[in-house]
Amino acid sequence: MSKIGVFVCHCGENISATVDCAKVAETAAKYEGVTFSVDYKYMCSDPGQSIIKNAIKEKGLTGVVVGSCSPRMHEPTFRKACAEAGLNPYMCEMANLREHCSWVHEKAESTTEKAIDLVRVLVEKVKYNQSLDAIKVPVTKTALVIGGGIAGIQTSLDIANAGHKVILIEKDPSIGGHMSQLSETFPTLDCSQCILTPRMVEVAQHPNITLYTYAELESLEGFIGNFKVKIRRKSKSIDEKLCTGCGMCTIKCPNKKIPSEFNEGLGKRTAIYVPFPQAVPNKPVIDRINCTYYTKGKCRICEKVCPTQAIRFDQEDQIVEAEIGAIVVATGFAVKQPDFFPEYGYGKYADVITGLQFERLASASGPTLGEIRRPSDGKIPEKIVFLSCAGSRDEAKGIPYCSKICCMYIAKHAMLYQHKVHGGKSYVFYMDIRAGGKMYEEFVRRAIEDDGVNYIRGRVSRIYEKNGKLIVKGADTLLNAMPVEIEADMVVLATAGIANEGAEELAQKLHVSYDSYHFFAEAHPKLKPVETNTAGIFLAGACQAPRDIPESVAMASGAAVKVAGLFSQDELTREPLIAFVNRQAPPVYSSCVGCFLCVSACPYQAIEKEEIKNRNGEVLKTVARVNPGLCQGCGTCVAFCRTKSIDIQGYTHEQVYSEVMALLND
Amino acid sequence: MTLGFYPGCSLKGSSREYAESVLAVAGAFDIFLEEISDWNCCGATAAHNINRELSVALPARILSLAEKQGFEEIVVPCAACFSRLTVTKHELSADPSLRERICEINKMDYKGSVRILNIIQMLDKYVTPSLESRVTKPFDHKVACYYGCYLVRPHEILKFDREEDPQSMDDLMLKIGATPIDWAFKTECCGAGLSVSRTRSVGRLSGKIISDAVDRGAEAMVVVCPMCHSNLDMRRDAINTFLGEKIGIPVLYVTQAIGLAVGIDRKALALQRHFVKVTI
Amino acid sequence: MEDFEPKIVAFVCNWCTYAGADLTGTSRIKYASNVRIIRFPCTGRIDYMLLIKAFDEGADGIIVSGCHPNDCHYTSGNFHARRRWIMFRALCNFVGIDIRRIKFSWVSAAEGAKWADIVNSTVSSIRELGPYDEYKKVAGRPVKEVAHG
Amino acid sequence: MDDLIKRAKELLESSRVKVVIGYENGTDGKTRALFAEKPGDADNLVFNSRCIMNLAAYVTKKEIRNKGKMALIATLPVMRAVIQLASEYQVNDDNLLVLGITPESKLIEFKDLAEVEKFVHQFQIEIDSRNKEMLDKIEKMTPSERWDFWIQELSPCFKCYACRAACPMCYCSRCTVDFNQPQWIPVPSHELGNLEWHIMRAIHLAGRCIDCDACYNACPLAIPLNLLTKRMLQDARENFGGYQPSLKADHLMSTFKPEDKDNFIL
Amino acid sequence: MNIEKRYIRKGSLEKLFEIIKSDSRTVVGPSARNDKISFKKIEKYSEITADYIQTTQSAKETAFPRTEKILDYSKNSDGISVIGTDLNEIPEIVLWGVRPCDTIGAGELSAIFNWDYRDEIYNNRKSHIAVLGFSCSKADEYCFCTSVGGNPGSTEGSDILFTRAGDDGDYLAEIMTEKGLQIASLAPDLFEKDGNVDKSGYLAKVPVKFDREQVREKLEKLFESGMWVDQSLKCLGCGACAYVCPTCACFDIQDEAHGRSGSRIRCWDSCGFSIFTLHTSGHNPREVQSQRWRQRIMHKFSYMPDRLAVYGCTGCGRCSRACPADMNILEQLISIQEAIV
Repeated sequence: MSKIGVFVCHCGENISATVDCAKVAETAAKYEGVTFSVDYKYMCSDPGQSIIKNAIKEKGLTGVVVGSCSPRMHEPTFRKACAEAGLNPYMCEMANLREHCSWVHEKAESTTEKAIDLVRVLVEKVKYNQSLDAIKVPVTKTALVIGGGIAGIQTSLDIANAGHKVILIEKDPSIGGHMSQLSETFPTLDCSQCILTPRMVEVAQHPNITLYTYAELESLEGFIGNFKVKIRRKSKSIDEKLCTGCGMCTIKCPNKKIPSEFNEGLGKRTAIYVPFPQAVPNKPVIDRINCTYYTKGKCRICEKVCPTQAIRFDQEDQIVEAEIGAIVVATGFAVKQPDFFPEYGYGKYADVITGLQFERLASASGPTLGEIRRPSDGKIPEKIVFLSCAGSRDEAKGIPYCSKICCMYIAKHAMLYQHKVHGGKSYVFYMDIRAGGKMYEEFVRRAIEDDGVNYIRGRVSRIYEKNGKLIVKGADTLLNAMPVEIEADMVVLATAGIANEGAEELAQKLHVSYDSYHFFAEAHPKLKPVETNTAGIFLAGACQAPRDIPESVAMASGAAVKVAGLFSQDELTREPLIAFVNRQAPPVYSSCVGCFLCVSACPYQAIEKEEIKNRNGEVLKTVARVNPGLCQGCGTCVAFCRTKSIDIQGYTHEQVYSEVMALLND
Repeated sequence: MTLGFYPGCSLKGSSREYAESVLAVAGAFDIFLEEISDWNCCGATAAHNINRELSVALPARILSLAEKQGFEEIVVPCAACFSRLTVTKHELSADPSLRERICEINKMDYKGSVRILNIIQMLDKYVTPSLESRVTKPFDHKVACYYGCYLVRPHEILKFDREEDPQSMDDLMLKIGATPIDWAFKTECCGAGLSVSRTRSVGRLSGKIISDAVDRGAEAMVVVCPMCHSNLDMRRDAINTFLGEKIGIPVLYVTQAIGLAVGIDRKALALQRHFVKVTI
Repeated sequence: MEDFEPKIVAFVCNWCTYAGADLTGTSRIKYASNVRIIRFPCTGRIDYMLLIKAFDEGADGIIVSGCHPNDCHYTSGNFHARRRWIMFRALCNFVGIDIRRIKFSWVSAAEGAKWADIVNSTVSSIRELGPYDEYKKVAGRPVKEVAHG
Repeated sequence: MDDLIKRAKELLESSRVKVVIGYENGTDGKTRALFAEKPGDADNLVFNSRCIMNLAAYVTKKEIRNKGKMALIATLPVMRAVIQLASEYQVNDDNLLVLGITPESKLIEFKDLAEVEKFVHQFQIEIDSRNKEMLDKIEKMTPSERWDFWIQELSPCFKCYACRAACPMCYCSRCTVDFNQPQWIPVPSHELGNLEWHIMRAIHLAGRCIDCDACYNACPLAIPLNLLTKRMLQDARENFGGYQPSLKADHLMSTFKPEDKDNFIL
Repeated sequence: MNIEKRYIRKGSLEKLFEIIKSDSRTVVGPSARNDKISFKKIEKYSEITADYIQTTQSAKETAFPRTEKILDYSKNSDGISVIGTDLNEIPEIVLWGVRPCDTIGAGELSAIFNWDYRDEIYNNRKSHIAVLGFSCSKADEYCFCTSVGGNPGSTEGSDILFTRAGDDGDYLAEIMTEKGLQIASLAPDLFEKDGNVDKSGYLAKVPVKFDREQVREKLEKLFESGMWVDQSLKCLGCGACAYVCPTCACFDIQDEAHGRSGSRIRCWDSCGFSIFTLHTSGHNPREVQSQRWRQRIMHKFSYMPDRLAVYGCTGCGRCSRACPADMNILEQLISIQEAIV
């Protein structure tokens, strides 16, 4: 038999002005199970709280109902008070007599009646409340960062500098990502590598960071604070300990005609290679697909020339296992290739290139050492055309979104071109110029006004080759759609930024959700931009949507703070208001029939299968189990379960049912 | 083997030579094309700009007739007709209520069972397999395959070939010994319906097509659409005026080119009907 | 029907509509006192059987309210809820339960005024419909014997 | 149906399956379930137009599952039920083999449930014209006419739960009506208890009911309770592009589309 | 009293009905609904169906409703007040058109409700019922009354039993009890003299299929038999058989509370349901269907005769007709009789 105390607050005049608080308390006193009922001017004040505490101690209350303001305001206050008096905090409920009653109704009988009803409802609910303890989960204070681009680098450094261990994995032979491919960066035109490479080195040398390049996530298990990951370290075919990075092998490798990924195919590399001079780590890998030894079975020149005998042809992939507390996904993005654009020749014109390729042409470390020369014949283009929104903002192409960075880098490209090719003519076809950002608009204006880049508002319908020129057919919508034809020497497509190939697969490995474009989905578009809806997994940079460098870095630091916050405690405590699947005596074990419809209903992948076995380990029944680490307590599964086998603490079937009953029956 | 045949207005009039060459080639490959009896206008090019129901009801009636007359497949050489019929089939299958309405209007029921073949699909399916073996006089010329718009658009509905850079006609030409040129005007606008109303525009639009083809060394244009043909052929004067030079490149229907290659008599292929003399 | 005061039960989610109703309070916007709010973590938790129960126990009208699409604190609880509502509402309508008495709404934490409107409009429309006697008759008590049904 | 008997015998002899679930002749021209465990038992197998019971209701019964791998003689509705059950992890290729019977009553072998699914997907679930008319008729009634109609139609129900027992989808070991803390559904068969039971049943079958009418055929009082689930089927069609049982676990009611109908929400 | 045999002309039945109604008695009789025949309150004679072998449900509801209130209660500051059922509210009912296998059932039901405790409500209801039985002129393959001590013309349990006499639709009326006389006295001129007709000629032929005594003896040795599993394999575990049975008397007690007041209700239950014997602990002594099926047979053919000296089966065959899985109880009983122990 429950002993419930009811505490009605006047909130000064706020409640008592329209509600007869004394009457509320008197009526409540008559209810079954209510052994103490009182009204007071300020329940949240110290004396008010001591009334509650004393009542708990003296009357041995088993439940408390405070009729005052919104629980969203003072629930923590009163639950704390109860706890201090030795009553489980979750035995305390609040009736919202202020925001939902006294403030919104005139002084009247009916208003007091409503207050009485609200109190009665909570009295009936609290009878079914259960003592709960906060959930404690241990935390492994090591973070896994997936992706070694600028976002991954930044987030790794921030976490490491906060004193926590970080494992950074990068699928390519070197970290650096797209940023390392860029020539200059807008809006300051400072050299990308100059600002990036120090960070790369810092990562390599940081005592708290373990760097695995040429490595990918194999599998993930567990939940926040307690992940278990397997990492596949692809074989580099060299012994990194012995290799000094002297480069002899790369010089001597006979196979020199492989298109360089780093140079976006504009330059060549060898089969054993370091992607670029400032690579970190600066040690080569053998690309087995193209290596003559692996394809034809003979060569081994690198082995012969290696002064430290570091070449290991028989090296195998290695699986590293690690315990991880949190994960930051920073896998970045990719760009559409020209072969995606039939109207621009399906990539058959060598001089129709992507923005990223232009970066390489403009980059001092690039194949042309920074001179703008067209790929086909190495001539310096006298006329160059830039196309923004190549794919982006184009329903028909299945990419309705804006790739965000193009307007800015196109302006930069045009500017760089004008700086490098004096007397050259540059044109930009655009839909809108989206230059939102500090010094961005000014930057674009500079391109137009100081550097004389011709901006044409309109789209390009077709590009074709004629007498060695690329005919760019478009329209100028500002001259009422007058057709424009430009005979260009080179065309740069600002092709859409898209999710990385394999993003979907990775998302599924991580159990994080992704949007229809396969970019990873943040937990809340406004309030949780770096969280995913899987607790303990965070996002940084362009894997979530196209982002420029400053945004990626900001996001990376944001994610790092989330991780550091998580790691700042040894155990994470969570509100125990989560779902659970009932257990019963054998032979039933649980009323759950294991249809697992709840699994697809759960927004958090928090529901897993649990096999109930007998002593001999034979499976008797497979039922649902809610992972307390992952469940966020929405209760979507509870209302959905046909057998009513899932219930949720704080809003159990009996609690909400009794509320409805009490609401309409005195 | 017998297929349904929907000629449409052009093939009965301005481009009789298309019809004749289609039938000639079909005949040469033992395909009997049986005209759908009591057929009507497909609605091109005006109807769909004026009245949606009408633009669907007209082709729907043709398809219903074909069903009723027991055709499983019908051949529609005119690209415009092909487009209208296929689009209609698509819309009817997508929208049951429209389908009911149209059946009421036409007082005919419509199952949507008939397969619609454009000329190239027909050739690919029934001619190509034995084509190479039948070539007696290889059509040894550089040709510019001009597809126009109706054959490939709207792509999401027609699902035929690559909309921006189609290949199917080029492949056919290779098979009869021709050399298709690589050019960028395969699907550029020829001026279409303006053929009658604004010949100067047609001259300009088709002119660019012709000149690019010629610049790239084409000896003949190959087309599948009566409208394209009349613009490139009948409107050659306007074109030449625009280009300011006299260009004599002939414009053949794909079936005429094939016909020549497999040795069908030129008369049967009605080559003499063209405005621009066909000398090759 | 002038003196008829409808009993309205509101099933709302904690994060949007409950907070929205709090805002109505802090903004001191007045509305009809016929409504009684029951708080849930999320619309996804609201069991359709509870709505039925509310009618059993004599409710004349029901409000179910939560976060706007894409605003759900739990990302998709409201989407799941909406799907169930669509079917439940269809079924109710099919068995002749007066679905004009069940109002569904999205009220965000910022829409204090909207909450007041929802309540007032619901109360006045239910007032016009009158007490839900049809249902009360079936839920009728005290129970009599049932034989030869 | 000799080939059916022959096949059943082979399966039992080769002990590829431990029990074949099919039909035998019953009382008064009815047919009923037969559980053939010995090759000899298979001689009593029959198949004809009177075999309307949905045998899938048996594959979730402990007593029968415990015998070992089952072979199920399955008409189209039964196959549909099997696919839905499979998607709910109640049966799988290890414990169930399907001996299909096509609408042309030809015996058809399936390698695995994936094949069964393929077969099932050739057919849409169509509500028969008689019931269609009935639905439309009810649709045309005013709400209170519908209310009276259903209170009347459900009043004979004495809650024997034959509908539940015969339904292949009602395999729950504890039905909500058997849940008494709290007592969601009134136990007695008075108007309210009956109404709530049938509402709950229909909702629980929404997006799962394969429209086999087993519930209706089982009802000793011939209550047209299948109209409720048929209506749910229609609504699924109108709102979510229709229902077709599928091995994929993304069920109609446990998933959603952001673009789901919103027009009824204020 | 000794039996009075009277003769009733075709068409007089309707008059009798009207007279009974005008005597402000409720008439409950067989009537068709959704092509099933069940007992219901009859307002017009035309509602009565004459052409049926057996009703889907038995007549037991008249005395033992599927749902009946036992008491109302309400809590208030000075304790709990209880209001029991007002027995005076129980109406006078004339049960029209009951088959002999059903009228006998009433006796077996009474045995249960008066075994260790006299059920006041049941007995009161029963005492207010006058039973007008109608003999069977037709039977089907489900019927086996003759195997369980009944017969198509049995007068047992009827206050008046009507039997077809003569081919032009006249009836022999055997007035068995005071209640019967009372009914007859409402319309003396309809009940003509000389009922000396041999009714056997007009009765259905129901061959004896088994001997219930033998079944009973067998059952004592069959408790552990495996046959229950085989027999019940088909059983889907619904309660149809129990609910249509004239002698099944199991019930559940439910409190329907609404705040401080509520009602206590008695409603039908069935031993076929898995939760029928489920304990709060989660333990279930009859865990599987075979045990429940065994219970059903044992109860009717072993426990009842042992404890109440009556059998729990009248051979009406309703359970077999209603069973969605076509579990034919007759077949099962025969196989029990033939079982080798």
